[in-house]
Amino acid sequence: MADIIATNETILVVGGGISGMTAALEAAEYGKQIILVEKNPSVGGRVSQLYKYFPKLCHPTCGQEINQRRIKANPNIRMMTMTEVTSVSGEEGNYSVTLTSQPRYVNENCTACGDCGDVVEAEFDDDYNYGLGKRKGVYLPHKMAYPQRYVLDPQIVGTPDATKAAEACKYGAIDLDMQEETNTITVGAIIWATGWKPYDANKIQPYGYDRIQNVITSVEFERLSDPHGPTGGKILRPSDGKEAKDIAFIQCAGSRDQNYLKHCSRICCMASLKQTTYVRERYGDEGKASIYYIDIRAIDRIDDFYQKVQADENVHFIKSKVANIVEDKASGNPVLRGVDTEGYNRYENPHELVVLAVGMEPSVPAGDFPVTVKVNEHGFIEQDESNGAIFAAGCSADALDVNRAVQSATASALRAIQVVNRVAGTEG
Amino acid sequence: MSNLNQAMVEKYRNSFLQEVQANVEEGDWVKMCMQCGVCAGSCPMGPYWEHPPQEIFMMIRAGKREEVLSSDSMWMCTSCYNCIARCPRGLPITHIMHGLAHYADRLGLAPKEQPTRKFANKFWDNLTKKGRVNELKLGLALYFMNGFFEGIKVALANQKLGLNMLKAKRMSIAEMFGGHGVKDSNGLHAILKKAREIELAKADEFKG
Amino acid sequence: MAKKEYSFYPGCSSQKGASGSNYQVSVDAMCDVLDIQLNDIPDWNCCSASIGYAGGGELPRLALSARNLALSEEANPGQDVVATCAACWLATRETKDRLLDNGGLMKETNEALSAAGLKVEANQNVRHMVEVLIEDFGYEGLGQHVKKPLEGIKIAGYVGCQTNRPFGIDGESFENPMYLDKLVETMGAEPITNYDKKVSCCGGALAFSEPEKSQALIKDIIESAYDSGAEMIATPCPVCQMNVEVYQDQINAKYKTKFDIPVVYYSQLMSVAYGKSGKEAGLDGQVIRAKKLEEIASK
Amino acid sequence: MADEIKIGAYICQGCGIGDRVDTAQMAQVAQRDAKASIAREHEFLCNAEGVKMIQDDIDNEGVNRVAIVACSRRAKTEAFNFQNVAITRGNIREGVIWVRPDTDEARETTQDMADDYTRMAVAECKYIGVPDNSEEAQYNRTIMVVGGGISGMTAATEAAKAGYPVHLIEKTGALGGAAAKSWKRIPQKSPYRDLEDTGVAELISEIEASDKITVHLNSTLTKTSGAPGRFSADITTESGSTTTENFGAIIQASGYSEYDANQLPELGYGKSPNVVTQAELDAMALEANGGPIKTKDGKDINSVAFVQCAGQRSEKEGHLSYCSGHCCMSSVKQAMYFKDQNPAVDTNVIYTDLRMPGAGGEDFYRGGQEKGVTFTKGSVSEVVTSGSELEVKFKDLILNEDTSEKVDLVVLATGQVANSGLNIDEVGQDEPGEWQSNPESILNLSYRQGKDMPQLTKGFNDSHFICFPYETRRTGIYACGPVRRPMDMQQAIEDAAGATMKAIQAVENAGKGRAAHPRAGDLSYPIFRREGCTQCKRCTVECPFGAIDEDEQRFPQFNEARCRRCGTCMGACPVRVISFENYSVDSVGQQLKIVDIPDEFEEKPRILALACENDAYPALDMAAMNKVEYSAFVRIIPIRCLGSTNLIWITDALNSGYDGVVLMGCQKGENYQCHFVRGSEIAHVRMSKVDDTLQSLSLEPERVSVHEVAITDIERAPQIINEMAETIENIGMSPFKF
Repeated sequence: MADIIATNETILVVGGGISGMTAALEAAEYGKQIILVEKNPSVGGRVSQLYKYFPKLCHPTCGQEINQRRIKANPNIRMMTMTEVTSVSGEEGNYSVTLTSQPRYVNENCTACGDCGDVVEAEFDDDYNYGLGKRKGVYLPHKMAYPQRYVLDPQIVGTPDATKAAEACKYGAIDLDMQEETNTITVGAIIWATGWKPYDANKIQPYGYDRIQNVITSVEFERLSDPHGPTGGKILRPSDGKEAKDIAFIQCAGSRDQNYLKHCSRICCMASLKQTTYVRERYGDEGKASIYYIDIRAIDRIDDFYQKVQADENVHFIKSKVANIVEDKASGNPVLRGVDTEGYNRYENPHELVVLAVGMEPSVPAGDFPVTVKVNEHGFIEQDESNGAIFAAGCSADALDVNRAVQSATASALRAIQVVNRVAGTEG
Repeated sequence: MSNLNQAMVEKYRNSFLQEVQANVEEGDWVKMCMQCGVCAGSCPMGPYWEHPPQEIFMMIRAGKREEVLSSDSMWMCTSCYNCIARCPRGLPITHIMHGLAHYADRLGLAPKEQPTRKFANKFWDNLTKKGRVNELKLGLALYFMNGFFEGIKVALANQKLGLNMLKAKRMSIAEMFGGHGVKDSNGLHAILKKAREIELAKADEFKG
Repeated sequence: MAKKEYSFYPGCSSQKGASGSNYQVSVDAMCDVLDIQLNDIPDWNCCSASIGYAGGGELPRLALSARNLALSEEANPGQDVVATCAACWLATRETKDRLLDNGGLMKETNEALSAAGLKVEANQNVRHMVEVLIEDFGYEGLGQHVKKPLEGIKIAGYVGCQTNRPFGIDGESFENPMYLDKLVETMGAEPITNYDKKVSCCGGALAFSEPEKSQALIKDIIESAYDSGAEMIATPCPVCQMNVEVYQDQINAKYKTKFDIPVVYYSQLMSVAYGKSGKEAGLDGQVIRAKKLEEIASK
Repeated sequence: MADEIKIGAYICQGCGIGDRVDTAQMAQVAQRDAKASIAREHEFLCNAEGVKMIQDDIDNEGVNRVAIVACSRRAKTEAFNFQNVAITRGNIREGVIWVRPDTDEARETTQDMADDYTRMAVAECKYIGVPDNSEEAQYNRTIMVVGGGISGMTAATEAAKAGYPVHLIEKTGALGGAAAKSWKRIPQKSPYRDLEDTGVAELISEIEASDKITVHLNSTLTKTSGAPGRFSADITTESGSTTTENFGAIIQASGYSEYDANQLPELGYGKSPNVVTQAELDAMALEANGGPIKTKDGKDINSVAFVQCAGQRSEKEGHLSYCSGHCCMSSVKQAMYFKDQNPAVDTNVIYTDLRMPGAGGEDFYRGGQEKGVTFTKGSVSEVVTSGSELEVKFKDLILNEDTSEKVDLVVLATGQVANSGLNIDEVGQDEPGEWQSNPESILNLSYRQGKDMPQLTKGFNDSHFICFPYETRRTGIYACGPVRRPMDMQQAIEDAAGATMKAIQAVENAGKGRAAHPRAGDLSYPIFRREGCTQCKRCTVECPFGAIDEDEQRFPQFNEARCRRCGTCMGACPVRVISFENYSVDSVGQQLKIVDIPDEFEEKPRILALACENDAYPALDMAAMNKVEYSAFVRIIPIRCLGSTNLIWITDALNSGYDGVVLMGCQKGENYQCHFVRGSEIAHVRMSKVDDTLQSLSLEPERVSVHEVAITDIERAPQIINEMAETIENIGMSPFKF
């Protein structure tokens, strides 16, 4: 790896999801030197796993393409994938940060021709598809993956597969001797944009995610609905591979609940409303969706999306936190039990598939944060003097939708620039 | 209307919520409900509730005092704790239901013929007499709680059950005469008397 | 392993000639094998279970359990309080917790107790016997004493409510606790793991006041056990045991079913597996005989 | 272009290209047909050695145009990154071998494809140069902030903190806006339970203390002209005195106006002084200054009902169809005004959906409940105002009954109405020479397309893009706060910081003549041959960013710093006098002309595909990665935006014997996906006129088709090409072969 040039006028961006990419790009296009680190083999984060965005129902890939091109065109950004921050010390305007990079076993010679992938046999759960599909032991995470460079799964290192892959590559791109690398750099400010993870649905015991096959999560549903996902966009239920046309969406699955996540994750209502349109898109009048909710939070001007979905007679709204789900052994249908609190109507509703709108759990290293940073009880980084020049962007700051996350990232870029401008003495 | 009830009505005029907060076990939690209904859906006796817990909480806020206190819904609670386990706001619903039932009973508003109300009271009387439950007497008392003839019917219906239990030595005629009990029953009664006094005094001094 | 001592709260149903007396018999047999010494809380009183609420207000009910705790602290200091009855355990543990997190209640309770010259600190752990078995011995430890594995018996572990909620056994979930299944397996029998009425309510005390409603619940519990292939039900709670066992005739009469499934305590399974006689295991206390257990016991 | 053009063509044999096509022939074609000075093959062009080979030619052979004939222009950009030379890419991997079967019968047509793409890459090279930034570029660090509310004040202080001078223009006599009229604000820090001071005082003193911020009170903008880096604004005070200041960028934080509650008589507004809006209650709270809040006639308040969504989220005439986002939180805040002062006051919030999102929201909701604020899910039908007592009639949605409650005060949660000035779709710009300031306008832009920012929806100056909330259709002018989107104070503060980021970025880029997103960094700009212009005004009208004005003689003025380099003006120009250094009518036209058109007896039709580089072209790349096959007869040229398509390309193609033309752009219309907003839309309109051309050539209309293609149309994009191939099979070859 070429030397990393960084000074206390450099800005470190931790996390290459839409927030991190945005923060890095805005600051770089302003003219600052940026180091962008991402722990996965490619940038893009959660949004690259979404089929569509609400409320426009446009494709995240579209914005990804633009952002990738902005990065390609910008010499100010040094991007490091498979890299994590392992320590931070120092203070505002002068931090010393240790970066640890995992071996990719594929060097810059890779042309992404795919010859290596063709020859290896070992397959693993495809985490890009939340384990709903398989991928090879040497792989490109997905079609839009950037950098467009293959990754060799450490699990095949030392197996014949690895040697086969190396032999298949005409360009000497596979380097099985790659080692973990650590670099210590100096930066003036840090933008923390490590995003979020879906709340572990196994913990929501009454909904039986761990026991009932046809109970899945909202993030899994995105992959199922995506024409480029593991099922080619067919909404097939796990138990029997049948098409699911009557689908229930359960809101606040892990959110607004002191037993799980205390906070409201903000995006889930809109996400489920959006997902009802997937059902209708695929099945037309045969597609039926039911949303079980406490409050529908379609906030500000996007409320009209809620109004549109409400007008759809195939989408039903039940004001109820579902009590529990049992499986109808014969049909494999999950049966939802609870009470519609609008006028007290008890229900026991079978559906072909249940989608849990799982909550947003911040990926901020709670408790063991590298330096003193104010992390609130929900695990989000709060703006605070004591944070020095460490600024949260996107879902490290709060449960945000993409639009607000990008906004937050843009703001954090400014705050970082204010610091390094002060360091550079260019604040005029 | 019982004097206590009269007093309470005057004291809390229009705020039933405050009355509940002051006088009902764990009543202070009622305001924290967010009407998700998970309790209503989780109750094994659900179908028999005229007003499920979450609705009762709403009725309390809406000031429906008579309807709530004279309802037999709370008496449906089997103390299975499903509601407590699932409530996203951590309301001790089981206890609130018990508390409401107890309060309604104390005010004399609970439905007279509610079987669980009767049984629960018998149970309490039975256990407090000697400090331990006398299952036989409790059982018989239970059969006859709806009057003599009704009682004979129930008793006959349960005759086989009784015999089974006797056979299995899990019911003893000895219980009829004396039976189990704590030695220091005076102490026990003193404790209960004192506890009751403190509780009433507390309810009294609460300024709504 | 050294003898383990606990401050024991037997509870009303365990008394001689009471509905759970056979439970107590089997517990004694089990403890004998495991070298557990149960020191009764002297002059313990009823916990008023959960049904005592109508007559007793909050404080009087807390005072009842507080009295037991006070007596235990006096007589068996430093020992964990152990109950075999779910209701006793729950009422006592709840009292302890509420006293500890509410200074006001603690004060008032002690004020009441002082009427009998007692004082409570609520400083002892309050545990269910099952917790003791799992946490202090562990499945492996419990397995070591098995002399007669309960081979070939399909058993549905009916956990019920109050040993499960709101506290439950550490590390187990409310919706699908596995400990009874693991115990059954440890004793060499075959657990019915997909038994989906595992934690459903049997109606508890309402079995007396609302028989129809409760028996409807009990019916489902037994039916689901049959459907999933069980030939016996095991439970950790005397109320569950009694409700599920003794009403089968009445349910059969009402629903035209042919239920005749024995309902036993985990402690009875263990006693038999540990080589105790049917009598020592309290099998003679069954209203519906647990023949398969008797056979093994008499081998 | 000082020195003469020297083109080097470099043909890669890697990734199977060498095995599938005859690269020697391609090299020959590059030199013989396309006149490349140098043509070299390499078995692995993107590795260090291959790159060095090219760099050596640049350094030693004077090569100043490089045609890389290898993989897609989207691949290996890090490797093929040469300074100060024009680079084009011939796409043989994704564009040819990955979409063609490896069979004998396919070999010839595959080779044809490769040869053509080689010719095209070299031809393009000939017509593009390395852009140099415009002389027009100016650097002015000063930021103008319009609006002195919380958003504007934040923007001003944030810009100052970054080192930029600021002029803050406020219409009224004092800073603070709506925030200054509030008693407290919704908590912004955990535990999100207790109310916080508005922070207005701190901001004002920070502004007063700053030597970088100049405040203009009682002032409005009477004229704003120029472009990023060289904006000029007339700032006029109430008294009429005007000063002119120059700016690099503008932040519009003109805020919101309260919805007019007089339109809600059914809710008792105007009928009783004790029915107030949230804003009015905050005024009452300010007056009470921490003491008990009294009714306007000085009576105690023992009970308050908060009516949510008053005149909002409703299609009723005169109501706001949207949700204003902050009102649920604000009502809880205001209920706390009472509860914190006297817990005995009953405060009930009547809502349909309680919207208190995020980490803070749910905590604040719980906090309200802990303080005794009650919540009723219900819809209010009427507020009866008989005598002093108010009766709120509503349907309790939980208890499912029509009911009512009597209260001393009713607070209506009415919505935010954006202060976005004129709607330029309705109010056109004055004709040049007749321009006049309009008091209704916020910015009074002298722009040809109108005086204010275009509105997205419901009067808000928001961006239409999810990924790009600060995308603006007026380069260098950024909206923030409630004028962009309904929001509360915390969001407004965050939003202001974001807008400030964009503003200082615009300043820096304008100074260097660099384009803003999405072609960030592009130094090219529209070059205009004045003598050829017919003053048809199409460019001024069609520019999606209102960049082009007209001078006194009605010639277009391009205002390069406002330009986004989409080329829509270039596509619009009937006389083709507009071009970019690195993109022109020729740079595309010469590519399609150099394609070898076999005579009709060879049975090898030719299809021209113009594909938007933002979505359609990547979609075709991904199709190639999936090895989706499509017709060997197509020749695909990536274009900046469908909007840049000049009709001449179509005419030339048809004239030179192409059998069909396929155009692929982004989704148009209300839910547009076009990154240049209206480029695709405009192109579709333009192409509707192509039928005349076809008729004049007496060609079938099916020979030209226009499509909206999303980047995810990985199967569909190739299908569109194949469909055109079938169409040609059905209707036959073009008669225009030579």
